[in-house]
Amino acid sequence: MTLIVKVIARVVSPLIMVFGIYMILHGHLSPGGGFPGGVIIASAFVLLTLSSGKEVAYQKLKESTAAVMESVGALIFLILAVLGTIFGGWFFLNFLPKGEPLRLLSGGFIPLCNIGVGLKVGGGIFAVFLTLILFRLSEKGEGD
Amino acid sequence: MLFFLCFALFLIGLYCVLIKKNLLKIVMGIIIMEYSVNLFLIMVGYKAGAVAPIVTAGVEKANFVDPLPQALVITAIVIGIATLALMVALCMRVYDRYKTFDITKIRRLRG
Amino acid sequence: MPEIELYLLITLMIVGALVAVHTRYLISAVISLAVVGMALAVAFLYMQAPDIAITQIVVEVLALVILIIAVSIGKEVMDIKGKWEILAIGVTAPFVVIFALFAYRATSQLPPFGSPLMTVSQHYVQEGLKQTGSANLVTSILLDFRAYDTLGEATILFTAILGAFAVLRKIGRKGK
Amino acid sequence: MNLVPLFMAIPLGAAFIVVLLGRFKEAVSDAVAVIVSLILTILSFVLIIPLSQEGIFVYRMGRWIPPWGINLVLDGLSLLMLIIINLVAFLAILYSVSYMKKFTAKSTYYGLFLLMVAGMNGVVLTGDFFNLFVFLEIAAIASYALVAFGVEAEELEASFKYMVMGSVASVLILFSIGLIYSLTGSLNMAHVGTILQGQNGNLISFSMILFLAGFGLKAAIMPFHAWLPDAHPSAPAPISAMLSGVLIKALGVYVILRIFFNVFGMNIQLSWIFMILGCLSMVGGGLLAIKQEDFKRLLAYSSISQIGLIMLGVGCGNYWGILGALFHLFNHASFKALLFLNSGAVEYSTGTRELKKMGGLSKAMPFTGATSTIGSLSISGIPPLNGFWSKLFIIMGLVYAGRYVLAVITILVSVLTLAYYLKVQRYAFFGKLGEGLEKVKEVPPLMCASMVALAIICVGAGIFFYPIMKTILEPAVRVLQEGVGYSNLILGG
Repeated sequence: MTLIVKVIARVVSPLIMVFGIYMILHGHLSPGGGFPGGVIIASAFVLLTLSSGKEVAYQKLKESTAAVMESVGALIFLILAVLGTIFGGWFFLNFLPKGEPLRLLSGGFIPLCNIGVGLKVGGGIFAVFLTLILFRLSEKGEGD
Repeated sequence: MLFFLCFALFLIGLYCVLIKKNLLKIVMGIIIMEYSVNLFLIMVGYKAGAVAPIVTAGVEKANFVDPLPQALVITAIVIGIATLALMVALCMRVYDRYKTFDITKIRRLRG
Repeated sequence: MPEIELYLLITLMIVGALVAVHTRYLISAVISLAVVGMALAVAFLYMQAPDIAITQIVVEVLALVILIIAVSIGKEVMDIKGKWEILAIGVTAPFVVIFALFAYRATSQLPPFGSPLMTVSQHYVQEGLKQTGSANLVTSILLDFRAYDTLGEATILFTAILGAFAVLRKIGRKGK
Repeated sequence: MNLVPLFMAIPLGAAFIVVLLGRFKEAVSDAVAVIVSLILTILSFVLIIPLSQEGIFVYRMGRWIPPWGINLVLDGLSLLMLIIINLVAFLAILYSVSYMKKFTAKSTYYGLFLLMVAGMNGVVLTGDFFNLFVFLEIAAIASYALVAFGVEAEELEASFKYMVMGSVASVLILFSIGLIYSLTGSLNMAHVGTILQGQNGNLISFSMILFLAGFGLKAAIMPFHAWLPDAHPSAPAPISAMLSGVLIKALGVYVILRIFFNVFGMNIQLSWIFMILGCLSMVGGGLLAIKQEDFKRLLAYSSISQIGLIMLGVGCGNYWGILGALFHLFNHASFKALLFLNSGAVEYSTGTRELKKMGGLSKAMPFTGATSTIGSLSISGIPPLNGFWSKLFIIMGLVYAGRYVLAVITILVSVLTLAYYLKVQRYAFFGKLGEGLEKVKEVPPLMCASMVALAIICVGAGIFFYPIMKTILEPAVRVLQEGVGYSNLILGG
């Protein structure tokens, strides 16, 4: 890629990431939420990877980091589900106080769930992307 | 009639899956089918003259479209991209082994 | 009345899909597919579904990137013309036509466009904010009323990633 | 009864743990997988007694009352499926501990395996259409990846074929769910059942056709069977056992039973469709199986034939037919898993799947030989073994329903089954030792143990069929015979 693309990608990707985080945190108030926010964060990394080349990106952010991000997200989600069982006796019970509507801190555990889902989706999609882009063809095929 | 157009999109995808000989074209056919189903679900939930199902300050009891299909479609979209990723991984791996995307040349299994 | 726009958008999608199916270059097929996806996102926006529109756009971009990776890995840029394509069309066409006729009769019995039943959703619309505290009702359904679905969906993503890892391993069996 | 969500939570959590920890040491992932599947098996047996007292149990996820939230339903039919799934999964995992040493990335394998089990448990427990779709996709995606686990050329191709068919089936199912939603405005199965009672029309029959096509593809009933003979033989042997023994039943047959009996309600046309499709797959699968030379392909075609038998039994709709079909569901899981594990053991020791290249293996591999004889006799319906009873019940059901021709066809297909399993026995296990097989040894003890356990289940279920019938099968039959009354039980309770 040319220098212009590289520089612009490097400038823009933090902004994209901030937008993704905003979307995750405000998921219960405005359009958005964990899924699109997570995918937006992943796409910021994808932009970096595509602009600065496979090798550079691979040195900066390994698949294992993305995989850890994903596992943490999944664990947040599962732990919230299990905490519902512990505090209220039902799986996935929204056990936190609901708060005042239309504020950032409202909706019980929904913002926390959004964070979990966001991490999970972001990490997961970026991990898939990395495995696909790092795949190299072998020299000769085994077919005919 | 709108519903039927949506179904026509579905049939185009099905046709692509059944006819085409290229692995990637088959994948695209499946993607088209998924699009049509997502469109159908949202159409089912649309209510004429209603607004998006987000409560804003001041407007307490507004006329909302059906929020349930929207929640389903978000899930369906993410399932779609997960399937796509695995399918593309399989395609690349098949290409790695056979050096072709042509299913008429990839015929090791009989029957 | 958003119906005229919707007709136009769906027509655009059908045209895009037909181009994607029939074009000879794989890369142009991918681009036409992206046209379909973007038109779909706009259609979602017209039908008052901003959450879905955002998700569709970002997922569409990623799907495009993934498909382009797949196309660029191969040296074949052209679609394959099968010898038996006409025969295959001959076999499938009647089946598809019968299916379409049946679908037409069935879809004419659906509730008319723009007036959903909302048997269950009425409850979400009226009580959703009070019971979950989330102003975005889609989020309240996704993460509270039907949070179990979301767990399953996150698991699907995990499964697909694990599957992609497994499929893309260099060596499958030891000692080969 | 707060144990119900554990059937999904435990394998899901274990899958995450296995994948994270398995990188460091393989033995950890072995241990976690075996222990988790053992716990699940014990749990599913523990639930028999409380369920027989309560009859049905509804668990409300997140304390939302049924039509608004998702509910899990545990009744006789779900419990029967849970027992089948977790028992076979436990034995297959036990077998994999030794068998999968030939493959790389064992922890990924266990992760996918546990996810597949979680998906199937979710499908049989859920009471909600969309949730069913989500868990069905988990199980299906895990199985696509597992079929291609060896990453050899034909495995990848089979997996791709399977995946295309499976995705088309999933899209058809989702479309049908959309139609149902637009018609009723609800996704809860029981609620939909009450709304749809007494209604009919093009739209309902269209969504029925879509469901039948979608789940028929998953179950590999005859016109939709094309993927199965490629996908099932290509997978590693324990996965073939899971796919043929459990997956096509949990994702295909079970869901067809649940939706058509408990939500739409059976009628005479539907039962004819079931019987015709069943008869077609039974005869077609049998005829295609007899000319196969590959051990695992033969077993795969035989699976199509046996699924057809189950559909035939369900289609005749009376007590004996349904009882026989459900018993055959259980029996087929046991002996088909056993036979696939046997084929895996033979492949493990000799390195071939061609029947013509084997011979005399019962001397070299006594456990494999003996258990495969039991499995073959059982699937062909030889008296004291379990296959005999279920086939007898199905034939009784057909005779009571007055379908004499179908009963005769079933008996003929039984003879055909005996013929091709005798072929397997003669080529592979009896006669002279094949060339180049002098150094063949018995497989490692854990593999033997799981094969012997399955053989014991085959014999035991044959001898003690009466207690099994009373404790496990009759509640399941009652669920199906209640038909659409299922809705009232859930929404009332």
